[in-house]
Amino acid sequence: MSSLLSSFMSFSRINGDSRVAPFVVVLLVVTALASFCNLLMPADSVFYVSTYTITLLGKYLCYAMLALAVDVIWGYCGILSLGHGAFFALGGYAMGMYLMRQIGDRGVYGNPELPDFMVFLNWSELPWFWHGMDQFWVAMLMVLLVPGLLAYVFGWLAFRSRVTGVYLSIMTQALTYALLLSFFRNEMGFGGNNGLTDFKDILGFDLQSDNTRVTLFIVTALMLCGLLVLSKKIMQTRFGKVIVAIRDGESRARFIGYRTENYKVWLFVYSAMIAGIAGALYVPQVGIINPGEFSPINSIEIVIWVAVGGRGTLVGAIIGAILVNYAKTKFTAIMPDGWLFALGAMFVLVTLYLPKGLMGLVAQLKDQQLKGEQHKSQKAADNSPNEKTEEGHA
Amino acid sequence: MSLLDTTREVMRRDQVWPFLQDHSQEVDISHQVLLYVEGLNLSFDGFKALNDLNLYINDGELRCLIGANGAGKTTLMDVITGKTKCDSGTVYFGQSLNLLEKDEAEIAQLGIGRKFQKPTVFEAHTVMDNLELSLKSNKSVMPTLLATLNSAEYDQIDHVLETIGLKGERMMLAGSLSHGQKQWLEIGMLLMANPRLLLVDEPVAGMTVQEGERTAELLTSLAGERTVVVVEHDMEFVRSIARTVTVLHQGSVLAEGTMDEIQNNQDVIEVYLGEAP
Amino acid sequence: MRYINAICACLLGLLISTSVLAEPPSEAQQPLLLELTEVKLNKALPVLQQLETTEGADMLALFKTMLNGDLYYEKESKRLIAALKEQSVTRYTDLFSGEELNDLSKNQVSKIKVNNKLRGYLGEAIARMQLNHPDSVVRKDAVRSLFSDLGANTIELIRTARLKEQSRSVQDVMDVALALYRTEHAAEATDRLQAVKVLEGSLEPEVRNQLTRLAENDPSRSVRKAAQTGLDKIDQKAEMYGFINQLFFGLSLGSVLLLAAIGLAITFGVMGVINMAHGEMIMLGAYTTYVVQLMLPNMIEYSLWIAVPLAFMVSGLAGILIERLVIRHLHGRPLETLLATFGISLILQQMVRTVFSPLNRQVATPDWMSGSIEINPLLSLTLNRLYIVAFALLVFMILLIVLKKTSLGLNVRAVSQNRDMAKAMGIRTDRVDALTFGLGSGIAGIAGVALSQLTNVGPNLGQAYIIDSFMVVVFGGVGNLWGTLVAAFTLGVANKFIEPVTGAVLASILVLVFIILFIQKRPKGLFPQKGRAAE
Amino acid sequence: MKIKHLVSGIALSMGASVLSVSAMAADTIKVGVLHSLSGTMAISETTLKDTVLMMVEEQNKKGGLLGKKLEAVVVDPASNWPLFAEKTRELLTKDQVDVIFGCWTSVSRKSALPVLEELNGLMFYPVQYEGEESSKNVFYTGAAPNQQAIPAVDYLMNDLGVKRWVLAGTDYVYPRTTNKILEAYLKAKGVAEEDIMINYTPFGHSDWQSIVSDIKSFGAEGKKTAVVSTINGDANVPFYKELGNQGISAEDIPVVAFSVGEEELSGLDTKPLVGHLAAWNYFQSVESDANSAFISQWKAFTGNPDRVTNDPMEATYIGFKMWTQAVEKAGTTDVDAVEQAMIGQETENLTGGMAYMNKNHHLSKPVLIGEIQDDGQFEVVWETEGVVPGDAWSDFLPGSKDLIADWTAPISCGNYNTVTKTCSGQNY
Repeated sequence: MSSLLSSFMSFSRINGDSRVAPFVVVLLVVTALASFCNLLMPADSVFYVSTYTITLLGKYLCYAMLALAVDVIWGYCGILSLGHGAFFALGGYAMGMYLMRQIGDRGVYGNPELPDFMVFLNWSELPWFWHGMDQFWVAMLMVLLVPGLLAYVFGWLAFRSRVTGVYLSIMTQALTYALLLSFFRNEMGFGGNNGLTDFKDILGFDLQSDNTRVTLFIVTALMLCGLLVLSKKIMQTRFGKVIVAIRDGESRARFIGYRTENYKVWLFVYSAMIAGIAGALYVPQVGIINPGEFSPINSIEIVIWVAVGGRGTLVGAIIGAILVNYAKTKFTAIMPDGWLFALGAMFVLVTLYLPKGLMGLVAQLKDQQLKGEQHKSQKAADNSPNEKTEEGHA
Repeated sequence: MSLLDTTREVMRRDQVWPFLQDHSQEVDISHQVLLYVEGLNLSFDGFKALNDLNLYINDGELRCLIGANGAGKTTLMDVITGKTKCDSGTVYFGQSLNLLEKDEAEIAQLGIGRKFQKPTVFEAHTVMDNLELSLKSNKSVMPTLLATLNSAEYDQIDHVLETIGLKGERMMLAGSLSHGQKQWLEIGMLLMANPRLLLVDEPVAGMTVQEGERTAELLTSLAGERTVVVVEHDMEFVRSIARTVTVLHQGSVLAEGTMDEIQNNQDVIEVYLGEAP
Repeated sequence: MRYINAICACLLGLLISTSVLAEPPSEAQQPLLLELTEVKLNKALPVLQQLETTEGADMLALFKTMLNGDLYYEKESKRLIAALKEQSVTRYTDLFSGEELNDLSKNQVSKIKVNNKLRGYLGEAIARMQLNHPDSVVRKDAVRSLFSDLGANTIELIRTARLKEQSRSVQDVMDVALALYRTEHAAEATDRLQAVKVLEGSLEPEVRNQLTRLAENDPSRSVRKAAQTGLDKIDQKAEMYGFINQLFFGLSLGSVLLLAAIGLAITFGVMGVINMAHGEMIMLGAYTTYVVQLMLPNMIEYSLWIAVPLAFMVSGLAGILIERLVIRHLHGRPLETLLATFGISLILQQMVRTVFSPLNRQVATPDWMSGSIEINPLLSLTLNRLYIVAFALLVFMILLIVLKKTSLGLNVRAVSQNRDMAKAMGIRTDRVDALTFGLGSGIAGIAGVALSQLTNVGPNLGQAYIIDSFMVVVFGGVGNLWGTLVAAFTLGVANKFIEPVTGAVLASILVLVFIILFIQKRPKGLFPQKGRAAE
Repeated sequence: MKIKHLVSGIALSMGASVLSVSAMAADTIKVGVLHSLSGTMAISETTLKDTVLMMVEEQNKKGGLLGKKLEAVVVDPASNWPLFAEKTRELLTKDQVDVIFGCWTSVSRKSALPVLEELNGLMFYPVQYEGEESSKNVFYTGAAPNQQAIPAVDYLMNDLGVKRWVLAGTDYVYPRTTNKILEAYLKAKGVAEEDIMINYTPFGHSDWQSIVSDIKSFGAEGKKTAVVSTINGDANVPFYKELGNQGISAEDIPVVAFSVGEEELSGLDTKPLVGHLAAWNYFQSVESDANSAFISQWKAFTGNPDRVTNDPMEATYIGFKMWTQAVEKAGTTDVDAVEQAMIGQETENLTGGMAYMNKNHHLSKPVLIGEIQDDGQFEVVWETEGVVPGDAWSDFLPGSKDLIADWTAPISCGNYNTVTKTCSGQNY
């Protein structure tokens, strides 16, 4: 682990990034501590961390990963996707199918082949798309491929025909809505409204045991760090610069010879895959995946996590996701009906007063101290608008 | 045709298979003419923006386009650079390359650079990055992902920074440059791609007199090795750089010639200079 | 029997006047009437049958009252009472003397229960009694409602009635009834053949069923053939009317979409604001209707007309408020208006939940809007749908006129085409924005009034329509009202023609996918705005 | 509880060094309430939350249980299915509740189930559902299909002489299963394939024109037709409205619904519904002392004279009563002891007669068919003689006809295959 840390540190030194490295360190330390306290502390010790907390943290990290996915596409490329819940859910379903097959003949009907919901809707044999899902690697492949492919097809269609801005957002929303409806259908063979649940074990490890849960939690944390660093690195390549260029002046980017649609498509695919991974890690930890995850509302909520944390700053997205969900957990416990008010207010206030989110706020506070020159420049950087209308010429 | 014949046909060695022919997009300027624009028509519901417009730009010349607002100057540039599709007509780059069937990116990679009326630079990027992005390089996704600046490219960037006089600001965010500086940066971005043909739209708009003069120098110095087409309202500026001037009016060419000829051209005086102070 | 509702409806008026029996019940009837008050629900049928047959007073009023569930009896005196419910108060009158019994209170009387069996029987009994009703329409319906079971005695009644029947149309249905009976019971093949000939051309479902039966298993070949030809004719007609029906369904669905989307077409299309709270504007309108009915319980019939302007104002003001407080500050950042307005929609939903409980609210349908007009037995158009189609088109027209003819419209179009120029020409763009947004929201409110007649009035009402609305606007082409119109009806009709094939779920999915693909093909929708302004 | 929230707050913000104050020795008996208080299901579930609170209050008035006071612990799963699992874990580990009353939808139950079995909790599930389940840790006090659907069909068949059947439902597991069972049942009764029409619609379907007109023409073919509706929640209002408008009255084509109760009716204009049917184990209109007492208690508790009662409330009531009895019998709140003590418990139905807890964790209850009246109440038109034992595994589904549930020794298995004599798929 320490070697891992140092490598991150060194990496961060190389490209002089201030935020990512410390964040990664904190995250990993917390993870290590939490797992340690859960496994090695006696249940009655003051330092004991309940498995409940572990799964909760695990869930947050999955959401954080999802937020990361949205930030990559929205914060850096200005593509506001209101359908990322779909990719998340698809990844989740792929994992869910694997876990379902793992149950084998331990289902209530003791049918070695078919999951329970198929038995009592008396299906005779496994639908084709369920075959092979009992192989872990196949499932993992699907976790990446299915969201990736969907993203590619959708993106290829949309970006090539230059569907942009609002239209794109609405289309992504329509996409996830259509998926929602179709996954509700029982004929689809994904358990309809009930979705997939009652999982037993993963790779032979019992999902109920603390060890497995902690391991999942750690894996999630590492995966998150990995993806965070990777995304950061990508954004520092020339590719990343082109992406930002597209955000700020797409037609300009075209006029200096970049096939912007290709760039967008691949970024979209990358982001969709991250979402898929997040979903796949989410399912075994919460123990159920069902069409609810496709609902457009969820997808919009993701966006607000990012907005709160500060778009275009990967770390911000993660922090936003964790904070908002933490708030949600607390809030719904204290005053259930209050939550929607709070969430709604958050939407409005953040968009009105924190266009750059918490990270932006921090940055601005930093500026206060700095001198005029940098101050001005920072300002300019701040108001580089994401939906800047393409330079018209009328 | 039987399968055998087909195979024979394919195997004939006196001709190369299509996929073997090299598609290098070399601009063929054997007739000294770089850009052919013929019979161009374009109308936005009713309003004829371009009306049977014909225009020939020789290789290496510096051409000024003038004309009242709505004369079709910018629209013409849009069509050439592939931003707008025209209703009818042909646009050829050199002898062989039909621009109408290409999109912005391709056209740009052919070596046609464009500068907009409003200076458009990537405000969130540093001056340096702006130039790096405009480098003439393989601009498809994968290579870009792996691309790094080699020393030669560094030198080129430095050189361009020199010419546009932004050496000091190389690490500044483009967004924080002054209007004039942005204009310059944009020109710099064009230069980075060392294009065959530059389409420059109102370069001196919002520049101080000195800046304007420097721009004029730059453009004239560019002409020769590159071909430059300038759209400008500022007659002073036009006079200072112009060799040949083309007057557009209501979407078609009204007159063409040296500045003096133009100034003595009756119709021009009516429709254009007539209005000018 | 399917027409009983209709009968009740048209009789409700008569009932009040004729709720007094002609003469007091005879000796034979008295004990039966008494028994009626004591007998258990499932034993009541024979009593009623006897009542119908025994000599004495005409029991029409009694049956009608009972059918409407207004028949009560006073607990001690056991005398029968007709209750007349007017929205809030219930008036009791003695069924026989007709005297007002205002001193009676709820707990002194108890209801004489009816269940479906009894309702069914009562309906027929009433129909039988109505064969000689002065109004020919009633007579006709009476006969038709008897089709479903033609017993010997019923046929007798009809036959006698037929003799003195004057009205042509009534005669026809009576003939059909008699013919139906003959095809069933006539011994002679020729006789049945005649009957079949009579039946031809009638579209009554009973006729169709009878013909099918004949065509399959009538002893006589000729009869079978005749029946078959008759059937074919009917089926042809049925096919055509089926198509018309589906078209109508499509149009009415389209009109709903139009209503839901048209407000958006303004806020989104003209102002370029993504108003995610649009659905909640609709919801506000619906709740306004609810409140209106709550305030004026005695004016349900007019409540909608009162609600329409009110809803327009409520939602309109809400819209203006939102514009002033939030959207104004997000100018030229459409995606952020999307987020902010989504937040607003959450707040509005929760507000409604806290103000009027999360439960759905009950919005009554005025009588003039319920039921359906029957063009023929195969084709009947439901009234509420008809009204809503008309209403949607009306709203659309008014909106067009507002945008085309009024100065506001002029300003709106000016601002939407070139904001800066408009500003330069001294148009107060901010004011125009507010008004435009108000207008759009107001229209949404009106839509809410209409929707309250079709679906739940609850906190989720808005959510159900927001995505569809966006689809319609985008599909139709932003900033183009006609586009919205065409899009709405296209989607509506398409949906309704796919549905029978694929089922409702798949239908909506297919439509969505279609739109997604279509937008890839034509990013600017069916009728894009051309020209430089659009770019 | 507060403290722990705050604590885990610190945990999250400054890392996971949680001072998890393990719940102190219980001087109260904790009753978990797991019903959505926000989101789409709040409409139905808040009522049940209040019911439990009311029962707890009453029990405490009586001096609590085993000499201890009852303490209700309410959490909000917010109609979000994964949250049900999370909150169940919270209740069982953090709050260490002794019993949970909760869940409405099947999916929420399925989501909570693994956690219950992992941590050996005890839950009472008060809503009618599709059956095909029996867990050691759950008691099902709502109706199984054979306690609602099948009697309803019998009634229509025998009393109304229905010959053609429309099975209309929302497309999710409860209607699917119920309709599968009914289809099998009807065919067993000799109903022909072409006399059964099955139709599924999405959640909250609002445009019923074509479907209703299909039903209309389906019903116009001479034979008496009825609709068996498993349409869920919001979709009902437009459905009935459309029926009314297309002139289909209850006399022509009666609709018997399994998800429309007093609560739902209170939200819509009952004019077009009068005469249509619903099958439940309880109606508010049933006259019995227990019921009238319950109703008045409820109205007092909610402080709203217009509040109605419904079947899931009775199920909660029965479940709670039985639990208290079982705890007293067992003399402890230990789950295993109580689970065994539950079996064979008897308690009074609100509709008169006794409810009996069977070995398969399902109740024996009477089944009532009611006709909707114009005042939003039901008029009982038919009821089973005696009680019907809830059937965990339907005999009409090929998958489950050999399965039984029996939680007493020697079998003590939720899905025991009587043919292979095996017990498959247990989580422990």
